[in-house]
Amino acid sequence: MAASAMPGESNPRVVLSARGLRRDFGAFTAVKNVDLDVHHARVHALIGPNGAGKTTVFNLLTKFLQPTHGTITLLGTDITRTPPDKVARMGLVRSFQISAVFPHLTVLDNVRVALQRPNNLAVQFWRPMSALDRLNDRADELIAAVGLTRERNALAADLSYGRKRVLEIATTLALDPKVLLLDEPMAGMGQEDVGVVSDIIRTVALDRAVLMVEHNLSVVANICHHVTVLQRGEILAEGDYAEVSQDPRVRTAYMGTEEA
Amino acid sequence: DASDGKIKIGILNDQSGVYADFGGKSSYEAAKMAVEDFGGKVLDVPVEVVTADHQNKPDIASNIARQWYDTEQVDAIMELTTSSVALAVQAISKEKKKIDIVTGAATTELTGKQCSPYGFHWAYDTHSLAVGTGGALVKQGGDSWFFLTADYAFGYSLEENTANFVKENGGTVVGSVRHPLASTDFSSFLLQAQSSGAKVIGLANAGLDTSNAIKQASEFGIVQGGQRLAALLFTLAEVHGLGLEAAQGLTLTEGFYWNRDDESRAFAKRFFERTGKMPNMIHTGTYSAVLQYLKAVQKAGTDETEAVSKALHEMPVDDVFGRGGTVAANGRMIHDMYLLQVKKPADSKEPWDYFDVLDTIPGKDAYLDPAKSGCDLVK
Amino acid sequence: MTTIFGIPLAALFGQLLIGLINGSFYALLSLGLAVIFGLLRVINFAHGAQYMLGAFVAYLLLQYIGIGYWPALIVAPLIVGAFGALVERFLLSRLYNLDPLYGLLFTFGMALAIEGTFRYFYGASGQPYAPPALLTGGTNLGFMFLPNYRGWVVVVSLIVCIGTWLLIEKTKIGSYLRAATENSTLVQSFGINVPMLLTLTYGLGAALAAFAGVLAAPIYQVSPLMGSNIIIVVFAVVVVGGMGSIMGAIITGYVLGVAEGLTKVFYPEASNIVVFVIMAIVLLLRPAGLFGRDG
Amino acid sequence: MTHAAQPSPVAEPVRNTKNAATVQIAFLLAGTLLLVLAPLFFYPIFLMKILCFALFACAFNLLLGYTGLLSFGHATFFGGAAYFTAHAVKEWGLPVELGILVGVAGAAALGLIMGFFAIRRQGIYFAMITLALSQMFFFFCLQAGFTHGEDGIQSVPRGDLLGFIDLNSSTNMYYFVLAVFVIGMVVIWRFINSPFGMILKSIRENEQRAISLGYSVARYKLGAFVMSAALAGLAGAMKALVFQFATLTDVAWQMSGEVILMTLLGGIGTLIGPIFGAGLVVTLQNYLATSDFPVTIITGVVFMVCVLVFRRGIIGEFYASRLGRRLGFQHRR
Amino acid sequence: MKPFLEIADLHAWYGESHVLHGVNMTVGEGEMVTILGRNGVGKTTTLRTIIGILRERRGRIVLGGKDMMDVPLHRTAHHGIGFVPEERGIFSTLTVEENLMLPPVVASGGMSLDEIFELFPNLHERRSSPGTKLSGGEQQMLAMARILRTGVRVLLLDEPTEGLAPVIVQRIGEVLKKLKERGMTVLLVEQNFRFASKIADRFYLMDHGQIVGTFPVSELPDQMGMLNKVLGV
Ligand SMILES: Nc1ncnc2c1ncn2[C@@H]1O[C@H](COP(=O)(O)OP(=O)(O)OP(=O)(O)O)[C@@H](O)[C@H]1O
Ligand SMILES: Nc1ncnc2c1ncn2[C@@H]1O[C@H](COP(=O)(O)OP(=O)(O)OP(=O)(O)O)[C@@H](O)[C@H]1O
Ligand SMILES: [Mg+2]
Ligand SMILES: [Mg+2]
Repeated sequence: MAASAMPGESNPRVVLSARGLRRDFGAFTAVKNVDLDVHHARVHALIGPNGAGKTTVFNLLTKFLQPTHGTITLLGTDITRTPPDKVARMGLVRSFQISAVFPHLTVLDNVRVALQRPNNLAVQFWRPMSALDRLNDRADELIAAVGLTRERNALAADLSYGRKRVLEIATTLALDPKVLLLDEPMAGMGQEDVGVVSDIIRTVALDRAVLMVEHNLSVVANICHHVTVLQRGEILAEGDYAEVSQDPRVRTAYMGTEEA
Repeated sequence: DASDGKIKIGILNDQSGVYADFGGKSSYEAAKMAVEDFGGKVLDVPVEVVTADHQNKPDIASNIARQWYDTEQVDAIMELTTSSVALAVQAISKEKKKIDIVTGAATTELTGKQCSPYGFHWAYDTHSLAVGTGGALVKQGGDSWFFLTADYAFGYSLEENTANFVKENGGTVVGSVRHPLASTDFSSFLLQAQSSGAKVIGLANAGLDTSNAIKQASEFGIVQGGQRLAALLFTLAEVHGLGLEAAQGLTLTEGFYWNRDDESRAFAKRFFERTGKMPNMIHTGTYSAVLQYLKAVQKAGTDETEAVSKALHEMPVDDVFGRGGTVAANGRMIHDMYLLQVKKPADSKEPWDYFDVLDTIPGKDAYLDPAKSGCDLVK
Repeated sequence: MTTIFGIPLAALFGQLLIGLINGSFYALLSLGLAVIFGLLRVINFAHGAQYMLGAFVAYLLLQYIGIGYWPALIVAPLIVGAFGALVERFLLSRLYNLDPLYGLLFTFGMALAIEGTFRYFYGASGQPYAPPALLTGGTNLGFMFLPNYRGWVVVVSLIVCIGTWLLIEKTKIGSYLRAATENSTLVQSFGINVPMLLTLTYGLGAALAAFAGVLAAPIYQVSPLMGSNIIIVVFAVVVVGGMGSIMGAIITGYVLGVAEGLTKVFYPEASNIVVFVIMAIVLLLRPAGLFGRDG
Repeated sequence: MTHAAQPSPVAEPVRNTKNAATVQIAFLLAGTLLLVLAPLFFYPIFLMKILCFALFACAFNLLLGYTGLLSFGHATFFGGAAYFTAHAVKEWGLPVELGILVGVAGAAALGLIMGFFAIRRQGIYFAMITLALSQMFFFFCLQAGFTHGEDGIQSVPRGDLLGFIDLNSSTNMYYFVLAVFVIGMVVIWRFINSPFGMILKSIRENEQRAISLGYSVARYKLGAFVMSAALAGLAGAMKALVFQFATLTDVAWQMSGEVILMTLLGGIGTLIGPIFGAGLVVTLQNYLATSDFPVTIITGVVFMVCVLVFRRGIIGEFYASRLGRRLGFQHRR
Repeated sequence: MKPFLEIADLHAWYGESHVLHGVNMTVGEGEMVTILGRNGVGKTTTLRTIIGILRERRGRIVLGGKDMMDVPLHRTAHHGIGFVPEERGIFSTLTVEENLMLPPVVASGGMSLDEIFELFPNLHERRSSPGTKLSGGEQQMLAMARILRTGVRVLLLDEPTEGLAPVIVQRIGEVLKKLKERGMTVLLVEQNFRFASKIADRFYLMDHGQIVGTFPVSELPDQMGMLNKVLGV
């Protein structure tokens, strides 16, 4: 497989791409004819009205759902028929719209679970738990990066909603994914965390591709390089935020009169 | 004389499971009756009866058996319903040099390959049931058979034994169907049996399976249609549960029938007063086994196993159960069996008056020749 | 004579009919199980015991108060249903916010205790119960002799199955119940008395089992063991149908009854595992069961 | 960052790990000593039976307590291994060590097959599927020739261990069983406190998330299932040797129910709880056998009471009690 | 304005953890009040406690003069109070329409089905699909719509704009204003400050399970500095 692109490369590489993506649920078509290119070192936003098919596109890309038509390519490999765990191991990791942590594990363990796999510490049933201690430095780094150091030993269940989302991001980052798919990372988050997470995403994207669904338009305006607008399962507009937000179709379908 | 100042007999059987009606707690009463009838003492020491419920689990049974022998000075264990339990306990008794007398289990293995010099098989076995029902019924005109067989070793051996006697006596077997253990519905099998046109439908199964098959046979009008039902392992207790309405006309073999003669009636009456039911061959068999054991201790003048066992092998049996019985070298008690037929409700004169005795099968015909049993104690 | 695989066609019809009759029991029992599971998320291990209770209550009613089959068909399910409702109200309801496995374990214990009690007092070999005079005898259908009572069983169980299905899938009460399974507190916050509904549901499930029990009493020996013999097969039926799907449970009940009936002719040794074999195959192809929603 | 200055709503849990470790080691030593000396006071067969069931329950708990999968078919592995070992030792004349190995391997193979079907579903569905499959195995054992139907495989020779330790002596046999039991427990302990155990736990917590982190959830579950089956098989193989027979009782579904009762009674998800549960159930059964109480009723009622008021089990309740917490134990779940 | 919902010294617990430490607040009839606060301070818990889902509670809750502390959960709705939970609570085994029709009508004056479908056309389009097959935002609409049908007079809303497209957020804002005109009392928990500031009459500020301040919308400009510090808006 090709070596990962150097940061600062002038023409960013396409790392994840979809062609002619379609998904039917019975007679209802949730996604149709979607072409999408996600680039290295860029934050790419997927926006659109509720029910436009954003989450469905995510599910298709990560293979939690099988597309009815179309192909998906990750880092040059066709993954249209690959199971989801395999896709994750290839470097495409997602977060969920409804928060997903391991509630009865501590914050540290949440992150370590993610670190175990790339470090080949997952199947070893004959080694003591202390074998995991060598992951602690990296885990603490990640925990610090998202500002959860104080809660390091708390159970994830005891965290507030916003903190859980932050933890989820730390866990996702632990896999050192090449492509990160974030489904409404800011939803339900207090303003103070929105800033933090925006910063994290920006930093992360320096040497990764990020695709995110977000309804918080100020976030989209601030951190996304590229925006795709979806409506009724089809691409309505594409471009940078400034272009897209001026598009009258987008304004009626999605943004309303509200100013970002 | 008695080694520990006491003779202790253990009645180990199923008291809460499928075979609880077969023997159960009532057998414990039967054993106590035997002790009382003997006078409560032997060799001037008191006789005690203990009992336990093995829950049909061989491991519980063997645990109890070992504990009884090792720590509670039990001298002999009796009844032992269910073959797996009987075989397991007989092996332990052999190892510990103690006496066991099986009245509850049917397998001929007990006096065959797995026989023991101290093990006895008292009331009945699969062979005697087969001879009784299979052989005798052919003579009564039931010369073509169809078997409904429970699909496991016990069922096969009942069917095979019976079929042999049917053929030996000039009958034919026109077919058979194997049904899974614990089938609730037999109508499909009964229909197959019905259309076979056989004169006798042999039920080579046990317990609830047999009851359900009989009940459904009456529903489908099989007996009314002129066919005969023969249950290969069925006793008074189960007939009582089924009721005469459903069971009428059924043929079966037992080693005892309470309404046989005055002696048996007298015994049964006493038993009924204590337990609320009439005895079947298991209850009476256990009574007889205890009584004979005490007689043997008396005769040997000690409770030492070898001596008692020798006496048991030598002494003729003569009580309400085993009249004219003898004990063979493989431990098989050989006595007469009875071919019985369930009465019509109208013909039953009193409660528990259920059977007509069709035939008496002499012990020597009923039981397997010890020389052919495969037991290496028989020379 | 026309034959199929060596079996006369007429006999085959007979076997099909018998399969259908057995299927009626499976359908009735799995229906009650599916109702309880679908709405309370409780695997009712005591279902077999409640079926047995139905038959026993009918027997006891006849024995001690002289109440015969027809009234018993109503009275026994009412008694058992009321008993079920009490159990739900005071015991089972404490387990709802826990892992559903606790419901299964609780009812398992209850099944043991009920069965043990009856075995203790009535022994294992069972009690007689005669079919009602009106339905004794049978009809010669040409290809087989159909006992009238069996015909009645097929008809009445079909009616009850469909009635229950309509009640649950097509009425408002049904949608309350289905919603309450998912999030009982929220439904309560809408102003619906969910605890009461659940109590009634469990009562209904138990009553359905008891109804099947009364129907069975004249056919099968009324024995404490009759429930545990049939219940595991019924579980398999419900798994094949797709747990929680009520129509699925009914249809699968009949279909597997017939499948089992045919196996009894062609390969009788396998007749009591055929249901499990079908289950394994169905699970391989359709993990949620034939009619299951995923879950 | 601004939020760092804010007080966190979550207090750091107080843990006195050092104290806890000392206490636990003390308990462990005391327990081991007790087991070593036990045959002086108790009937060895009875003790061996408890050890076999304790290992069985712990193996079962490995699955239920640590992956959240309730199997209602574990009798298959326990009883199946008993048959395999009994057959191997009696009919093929294999030495005990190999006989046990045959039993364990057989149980693992059965586990692989049953797991393959059952793993696809969770919770109650899983329980029902395992129940149904084990019922199939029961009928297989009932009909297969080598099991001898109702009679069972009887008079299984114990032979010599390593060729020179005579296992017919119940003392030798006891220490052999004890050694196997301890090895089994160590394996279980290591298994759950390993990186693999950590993944199992996370799968139990949130399966979707574990998949999205790249774990093939089904394989991990299957791994745990086979492990549990193999250990249950080890217990069954030992039981066959202790009692010298293998019968249908051990493959019947009631046995699967019994092991659940033991685990529940002792404490689901506690390492040593099932040992106590097994001890209690076996003792109870033995006691009830000679009493007037009907066994099934008592068992059923114990089950109900346990689920209703005593859910954490003996050991779980102890851990959660004030004394237990003061001694530094923790109860999860 | 006379107080319609009065809460005094309200405490609540999740098991052993004490989450509300004496909440005091009043909401007048027809008033729209918003609770602001950082993540995890107890906003959701306050709503859950008022409606009675969380029953480990102590204090006083009076609704329209009636003491609600002893009213069982399934009776509260009949006193005219409705709740839209944060997690939406859409039922997967019910279709959209069944979800919508589920809560019994407790008083007249609720919206008709037509009105609702007009307001949320997505719902009309997907009316016969299972509830949880809707997108996140559609589910949020459904959760709101469902309560609007019942005719309750007090509405507790937990973050109703979470995950909604800006157009929909706007529409919900309009709906809420319309409801207010009809005399609906609303207690709103909201992270989207911009949205809340446009529709609320009054604000409560919450921290650590207590109310730490309140001010009417007219004082908003003066309070911005403080809010900025506490909430980072
Ligand atoms: N499994 C499914 N079965 C049937 N319909 C589905 C399924 N999943 C999604 N849909 C439908 O597909 C459409 C797109 O849903 P999706 O969740 O992708 O929307 P979304 O763009 O993420 O919206 P939101 O911003 O509200 O989260 C919706 O109308 C939804 O009802
Ligand atoms: N079910 C629960 N069990 C235990 N603690 C809980 C539970 N739900 C919430 N908590 C805790 O109670 C506190 C208050 O939570 P609550 O959900 O009310 O916060 P919130 O203000 O609504 O936060 P957010 O803005 O994130 O929704 C938090 O510390 C949270 O961790
Ligand atoms: Mg979405
Ligand atoms: Mg909240």
